[in-house]
Amino acid sequence: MKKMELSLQETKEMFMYVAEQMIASKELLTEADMVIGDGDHGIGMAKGFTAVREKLNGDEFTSLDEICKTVGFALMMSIGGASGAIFGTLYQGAAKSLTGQTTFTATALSTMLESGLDAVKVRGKSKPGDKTMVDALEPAATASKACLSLHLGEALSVATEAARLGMEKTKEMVATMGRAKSLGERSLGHPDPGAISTHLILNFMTEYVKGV
Amino acid sequence: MKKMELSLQETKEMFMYVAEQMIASKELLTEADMVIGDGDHGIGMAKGFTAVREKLNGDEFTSLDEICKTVGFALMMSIGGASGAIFGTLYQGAAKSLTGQTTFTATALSTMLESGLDAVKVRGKSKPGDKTMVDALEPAATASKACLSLHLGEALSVATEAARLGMEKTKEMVATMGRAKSLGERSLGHPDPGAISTHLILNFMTEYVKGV
Amino acid sequence: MKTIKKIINDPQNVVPEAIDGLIAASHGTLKKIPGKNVVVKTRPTPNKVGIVIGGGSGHEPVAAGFIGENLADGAACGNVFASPTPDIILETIKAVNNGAGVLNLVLNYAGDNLNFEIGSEMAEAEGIAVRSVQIMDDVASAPASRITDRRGIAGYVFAIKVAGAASAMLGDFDEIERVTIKARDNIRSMGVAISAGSIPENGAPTFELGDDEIEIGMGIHGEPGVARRKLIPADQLVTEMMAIILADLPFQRGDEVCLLVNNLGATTLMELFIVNRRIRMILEEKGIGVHDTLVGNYCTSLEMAGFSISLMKLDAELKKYYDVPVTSPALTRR
Amino acid sequence: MKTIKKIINDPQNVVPEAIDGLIAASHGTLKKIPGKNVVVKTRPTPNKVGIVIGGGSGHEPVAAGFIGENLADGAACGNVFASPTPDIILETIKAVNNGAGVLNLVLNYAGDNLNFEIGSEMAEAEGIAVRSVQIMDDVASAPASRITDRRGIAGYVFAIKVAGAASAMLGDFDEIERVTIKARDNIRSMGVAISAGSIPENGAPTFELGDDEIEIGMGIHGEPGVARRKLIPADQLVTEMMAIILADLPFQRGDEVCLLVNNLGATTLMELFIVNRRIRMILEEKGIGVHDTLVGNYCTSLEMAGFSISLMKLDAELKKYYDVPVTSPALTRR
Ligand SMILES: Nc1ncnc2c1ncn2[C@@H]1O[C@H](COP(=O)(O)OP(=O)(O)O)[C@@H](O)[C@H]1O
Ligand SMILES: Nc1ncnc2c1ncn2[C@@H]1O[C@H](COP(=O)(O)OP(=O)(O)O)[C@@H](O)[C@H]1O
Ligand SMILES: [Mg+2]
Ligand SMILES: [Mg+2]
Ligand SMILES: [Mg+2]
Ligand SMILES: [Mg+2]
Repeated sequence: MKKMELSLQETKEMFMYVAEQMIASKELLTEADMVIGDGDHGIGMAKGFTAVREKLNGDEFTSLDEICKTVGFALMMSIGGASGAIFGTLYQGAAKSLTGQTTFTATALSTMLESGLDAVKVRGKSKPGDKTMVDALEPAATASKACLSLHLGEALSVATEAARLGMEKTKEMVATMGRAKSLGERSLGHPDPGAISTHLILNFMTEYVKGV
Repeated sequence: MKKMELSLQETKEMFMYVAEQMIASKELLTEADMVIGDGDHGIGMAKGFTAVREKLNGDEFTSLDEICKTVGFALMMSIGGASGAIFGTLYQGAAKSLTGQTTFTATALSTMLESGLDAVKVRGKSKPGDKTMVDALEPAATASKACLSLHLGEALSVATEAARLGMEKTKEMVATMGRAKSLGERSLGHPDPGAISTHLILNFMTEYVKGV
Repeated sequence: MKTIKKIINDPQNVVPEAIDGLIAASHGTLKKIPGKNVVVKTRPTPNKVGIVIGGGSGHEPVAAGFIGENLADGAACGNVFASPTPDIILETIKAVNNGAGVLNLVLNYAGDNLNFEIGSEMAEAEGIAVRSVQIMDDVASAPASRITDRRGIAGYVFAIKVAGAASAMLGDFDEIERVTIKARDNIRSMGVAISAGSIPENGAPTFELGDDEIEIGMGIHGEPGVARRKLIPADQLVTEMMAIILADLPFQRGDEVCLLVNNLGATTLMELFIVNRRIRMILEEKGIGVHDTLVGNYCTSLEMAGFSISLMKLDAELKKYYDVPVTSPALTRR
Repeated sequence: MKTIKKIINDPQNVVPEAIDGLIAASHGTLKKIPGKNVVVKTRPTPNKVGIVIGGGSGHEPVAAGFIGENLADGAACGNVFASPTPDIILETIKAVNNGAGVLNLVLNYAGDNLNFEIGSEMAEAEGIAVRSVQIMDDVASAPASRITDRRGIAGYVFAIKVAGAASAMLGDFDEIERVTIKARDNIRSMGVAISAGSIPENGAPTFELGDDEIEIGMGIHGEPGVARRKLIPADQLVTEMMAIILADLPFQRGDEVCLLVNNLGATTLMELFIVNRRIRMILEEKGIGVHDTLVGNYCTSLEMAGFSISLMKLDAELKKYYDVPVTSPALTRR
């Protein structure tokens, strides 16, 4: 089923779907963070997206930026740890450039990823190659810019695949940011948990849009 | 080989032999105390008889009571725990009634067990049936009184067997003294560690005398 | 048998080495009697009845950690879980005696009783006035009808605090003994364990518990308690323990108590606070006031995981002594 | 995966319940901001720069246990091993601000830094002057050339003690910040672990170690250190750790230090004293004096077995602030 765009209501439903699926990914993310971090990334994301689900459910929205702000605020004020601040910042940054928009298109996706990425880089002082979620987010943002004329589902597919490749590449990186950095060389061979989450989020967005 | 009695030097050697064998029984006693006590009886006896060996080795003796006093003091000042006080008291009590004696006979054995038992009962406020070493010591002392005319080796055999039977009987008792008492019913079916030691000491004395 | 790892040198030397480390951490306030596992104050108080504490090691900071201002004057330290020998007790009594006599606070175990008795007799033979008070606060170890069979556990800390203050403020030995016995008679405790510690010289756990089991009434040497059960939520566990403790004295509406939530070793402070939360809910409900609370490692059982609850019922006199400020390695309280 | 037993209720509620228990044990000196995991003094000091501490829970008594007289004014408490969220930090800053501004002492982790930064920005937007000092004492976590990458561990306690006293005695925010940074820059720490703790919400150990292995340089969340090795005797282990710590600042002959031998959780006090004994032998040999020693549970990692050593080099100024008497649930010192 091909859809050019999502309505506000559908966008909200998409984030609800992402939230459900991220909560269900708790174990997978916990295990990834066990290997090269402190093992709490799964708990954190599950907690964060439980809050997202709650907040989205309880509210009516009149624009995309409101939805993004709500998602970002829910993540930021519920997770704690690096990922709360980083993923919260991602959506709050995205919100800034979507003010007043009411349909979620390939262009909106690109805007969202771009300005989310910028905000994350400022807040996290992180750059590509640091073995963080930025290594999945930046390729996704870049790829999305080439997809402005595609259907939203196609654009999401491309961005998701770019995020996956970026996430896979983090296996070859040595962590320099976050708790995994004290692992140094030992983090080699394992993907960054936040990068996995970034890919998963895009993947679940794609699943929702393709399934609509 | 039948021997009526031991010389002072042989008596000292007998206690040296007992000390060696008790040290070698550490594991067995530890395990017995694990089941119904706090698991330190083996450590304690090994420590005590190591001290006995050292003290006996370093000294010359002119009477049985000196040897007994030395053994008792070494046990008392090295073990700690109930058994240090109790087994120390056993030999110190024995010493009191052997003053000036220079040969270890069946009569001396009986005197030793009797007055050792008395001292232990006073110090420990324990009576037969409390599931302590008294339940092995008292039958041995009683039996030894009937053996005054026997060879020392024979008298020791009888006393050892009486101690063994007494020790076996402690399996059917519920502890009322010492740390095992808080076990209450749970101590049923297991012999008292101090009773095992009492039997072992007599058994090793017998082995030495029979082997001379 | 799995050997439990320890950060030690020769397992035979853990006690004297630990004492050296405690002395070093005391910055001149405590000293060791050379060659003996005896710890005493560097600057004793003249003409004061000396308070001697002690027992087996492995319960750190009990005993030597409680030597200090308005607390104990000396500690006789045995090997791990083994009472000190009479010669160590004698040395402690002699070192602590300043002419006014010595009061021993003894945990009520066969070994401690016997060795303190012998050591005290030896001291008396040297002309020192010696008395002993047995601590028997563990309600799980025997019924109230056989109270003198009960074990001494973490409530010891309250007895030390009262006896230390009484000995500092009162001249009369009879009075000091009376107040100490009154404190002792008003303390009730109970412990539970979910995993064992191990004696360094043995290396093996002192007992085995199933992956989902808890021992209710566990003693501080791993002695079994009243029941072995499946682990239950903290609130339910505390409710059951408090029912037993409160009924025993009994503690009653309008009473005021001091409360100790004691770590048996490896339990997290987080868990102890969760336990304390529930204790306070129960005491509130029963109309029992809490004058002071101690939460932490006071009388441990090596690295056993578990905790004990101790309550001391106060009257005006006990409160006066309890409230005297103290300074020591293990307890500083203003 | 073997689940580690805990004495808790709902694993989701451990932090608020533990805070309730701490507050109850504080007998009116601490209070909680309703609905938030924020602990503050009941009676704040007017016109004083507020000291905010905090971070993930599971390190009890860090952080909230160090709120008290001449120590911290408030603590922002995250979930276990997770930094507090910006709203919690904001609430803490607001509660602690008495008009003179707030100094945050932040353990140097990505999560804590980010969340404290966001929370502080939110407070600044409300007109409160906020500054932060990052604690980065763990020499095992990065080379000296990347000192700002280092983790904060138990040396935090020394920083809190100095900052608390400085904020009580000095009026000028710049000066308080300068003294705190000076303390921070003079602290070096390192830890080792022989077994793991477990996060209540997970139930599983945070890492696995062989039956005879030790992790040298282990962080307080189970982050790997510099090497995993076979367990060695305590004296040898301490010698190796001290060589790394002393070389780092470097500490030199004639220096005077404060010393913290910190329990990571399940290690016996006996072992810590054995460790302290060896530390003092080494410092004596090197001609480094020890002004004060803390031994015990100060900054734990749930029920991890292991310990850390922290040294703070003193000058006359730091000593003055360190020596200010303090009272708090976790540390009372005269
Ligand atoms: N400075 C940063 N910039 C971007 N992402 C970061 C940064 N620090 C951490 N992250 C991301 O956060 C993830 C860790 O999240 P999580 O485990 O939930 O938090 P914590 O590290 O506090 O335990 C990392 O895998 C990484 O992708
Ligand atoms: N009052 C007593 N009278 C006689 N024997 C006793 C008494 N108390 C303890 N014992 C003996 O001591 C033994 C325990 O010794 P041990 O394990 O070395 O000491 P502890 O009980 O202090 O750990 C018991 O098995 C018992 O035989
Ligand atoms: Mg993590
Ligand atoms: Mg025993
Ligand atoms: Mg014992
Ligand atoms: Mg974390």
